[in-house]
Amino acid sequence: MSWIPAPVSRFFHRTSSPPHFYALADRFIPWLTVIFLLLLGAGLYGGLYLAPTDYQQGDSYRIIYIHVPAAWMSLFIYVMMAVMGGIALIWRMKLAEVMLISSAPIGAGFTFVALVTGSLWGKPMWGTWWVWDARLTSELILLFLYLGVISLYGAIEEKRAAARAVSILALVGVVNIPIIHYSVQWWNTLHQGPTVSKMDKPSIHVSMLVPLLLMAVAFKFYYLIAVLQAAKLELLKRETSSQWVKALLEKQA
Amino acid sequence: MPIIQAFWAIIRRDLLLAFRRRAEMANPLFFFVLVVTLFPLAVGAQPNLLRAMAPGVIWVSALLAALLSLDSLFRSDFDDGSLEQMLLSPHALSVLVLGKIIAHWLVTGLPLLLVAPLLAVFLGLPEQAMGTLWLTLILATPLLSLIGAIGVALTVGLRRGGMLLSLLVLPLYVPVLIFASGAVDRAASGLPVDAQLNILTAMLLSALVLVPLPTAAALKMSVN
Amino acid sequence: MENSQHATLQVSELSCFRDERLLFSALDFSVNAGQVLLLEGANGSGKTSLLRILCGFREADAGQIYWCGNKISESSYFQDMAYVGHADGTKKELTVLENLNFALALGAPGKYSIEQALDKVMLAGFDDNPVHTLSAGQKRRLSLARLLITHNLLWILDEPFTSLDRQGIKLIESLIAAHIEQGGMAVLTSHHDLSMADLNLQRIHLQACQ
Amino acid sequence: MSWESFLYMGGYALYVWPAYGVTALVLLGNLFWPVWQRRQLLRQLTIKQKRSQVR
Repeated sequence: MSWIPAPVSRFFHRTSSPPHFYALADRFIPWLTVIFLLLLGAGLYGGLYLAPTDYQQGDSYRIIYIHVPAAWMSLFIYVMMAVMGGIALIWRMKLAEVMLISSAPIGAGFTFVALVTGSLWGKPMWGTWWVWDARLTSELILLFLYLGVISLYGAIEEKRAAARAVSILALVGVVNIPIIHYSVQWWNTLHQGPTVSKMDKPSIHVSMLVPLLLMAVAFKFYYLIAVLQAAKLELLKRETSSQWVKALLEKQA
Repeated sequence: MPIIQAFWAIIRRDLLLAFRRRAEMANPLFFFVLVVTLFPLAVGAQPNLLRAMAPGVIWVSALLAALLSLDSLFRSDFDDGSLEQMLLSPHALSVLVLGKIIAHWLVTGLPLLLVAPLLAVFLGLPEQAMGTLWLTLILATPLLSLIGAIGVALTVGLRRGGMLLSLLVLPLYVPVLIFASGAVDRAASGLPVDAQLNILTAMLLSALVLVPLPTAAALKMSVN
Repeated sequence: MENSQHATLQVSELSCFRDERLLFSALDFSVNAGQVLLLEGANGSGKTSLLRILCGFREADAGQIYWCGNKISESSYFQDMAYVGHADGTKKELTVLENLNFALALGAPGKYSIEQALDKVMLAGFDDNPVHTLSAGQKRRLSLARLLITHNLLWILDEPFTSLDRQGIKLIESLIAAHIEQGGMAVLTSHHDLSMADLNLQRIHLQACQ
Repeated sequence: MSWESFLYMGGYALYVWPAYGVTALVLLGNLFWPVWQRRQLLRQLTIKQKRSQVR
């Protein structure tokens, strides 16, 4: 850790102590919630009301404001999990383990949302609920990767060992994601032929793009709030018998 | 060098063990043939349909056969304490693990090459695709053993890890399945397959380098 | 090897939890060349966990282990130690000789040849017998033969006397005594008390704390 | 634009609103499930602590 400047390393050391983190999370969550709600409100207003109707797809394209940000988030969270996994393996940081496993259900949730909204968007566009489109297929495989992480963590009883296992799996998964993505894309062009994926690049107008970006940032803040909540629970579960939890209970009683 | 001696000793011991347990060794092979036989029975025996499906059917069956055989990779070593001894060896665990994976492939992956022509005949795969089928099997079955090793190492400590293993490993097998069956498919219609074979080779080489490390880490976690 | 006189295993401030239960905390001890450490305690008191931490299988929740003054991960510890646990690490389908040859390939050669070692554990002539034909006591002796043929200073033995008759116990005790005499050291758990009066014996009694 | 035409979504209401509904459900679930679980856990721990103090 010597190549990290001392103040930075001290900061990480302090924030990564469970009671400190717990208190810090409590202090940040209200602010994050306010920012999230503002961004969400602006994004929804812009996307559902202000943005003009698409001349090709009609109003069905408005699903883009959740489908695309959810798909972005599903990838982003998996990468975050791998980063946490790397930190957990190298520096044995408990907090990174906690953040990693707290992120998994949220990422799986976004992946699920991306799949369902993709299907709901696809029905009026393609006429069927499911098409083996490149993005939907990779998203489905990503969902399996998330489920693998969640079940592996659940299956190993010793939670410290489970956290190590999940860190390794997340790193292996993140190396594979680009390979899976490109293989699926190649497969898609081979078998699908001329089906144009309408979800990929709609020629997008600024009034349509701004709400999309607003929603994407709003989802990032949602992730922060949700992961902090889940991490608080996970920390409590792991440290039930420690001093700071006892102090916390006494303060509440 | 002692580490190379240890590496060969592992391969030799595992091959010897497989030979002593040869009754078990044939099981994945029978499974492979059996699954392929099920497809004509399920979808009907129209030659055109079977010929179109042949690459996919053979490769899905190979995937399932590999999955079935994975458990034997570390199971007996875990149960009888040999794995603990390997962890305590002064040699790098990842090298020993690579030896185990290679031995496992020689025992479970290589025999698939022998029955592949039989299955190709069953499904009416054109003769011009036969060479490609062999090549993809040579390149991709070691990949299945390598990628699978990570999954087994993560789940070997669990009493009922079988279903979990398939959930962990099958998504990672997707690129192998796509490129291998894609290559056979193209070969059957007389198209060039260099790109697919090159990608499979690249994947195999990088897996040989990248897989032993996480596998060793996962085994350490499992022994705990 | 040359510093076997000064070899020490030192444990400081070691703590271990299992399922939220504290097994032991702030455990301190050291073992020097020529010493035996006997871990005592009821079932579930953490003897096996301590041994597994000493083997590096488990991580301690706090504390450090030093080998000759260095952290074990930065020393020659894993070249100098050997472990025999509940599962003995031999393959049933292989013969005695094949098993020992493999053990030798994993480590460095030690004081005795395979032949001498088999002689010492009273398995001479069993070279070509598959291990599954051996009795439980013979298997245990075979796993101890592995300690004799590979290089090591520290023996870590988990219940080495189970499934042995009185003669077998005597044999193992004499093997341990010989190893200690030659400057080795041993850490072991056992329900059976060691009956060697002249041994430099240390005892630690583990009690599961609440 | 009236509320009705907004809700009508140019005829795609059946696809747009369920998509937003599912998203809301999943996101809210992921947010409040840990909060609820934590309350349960804290309650259990308080009871446990009281019991040990009585003893």
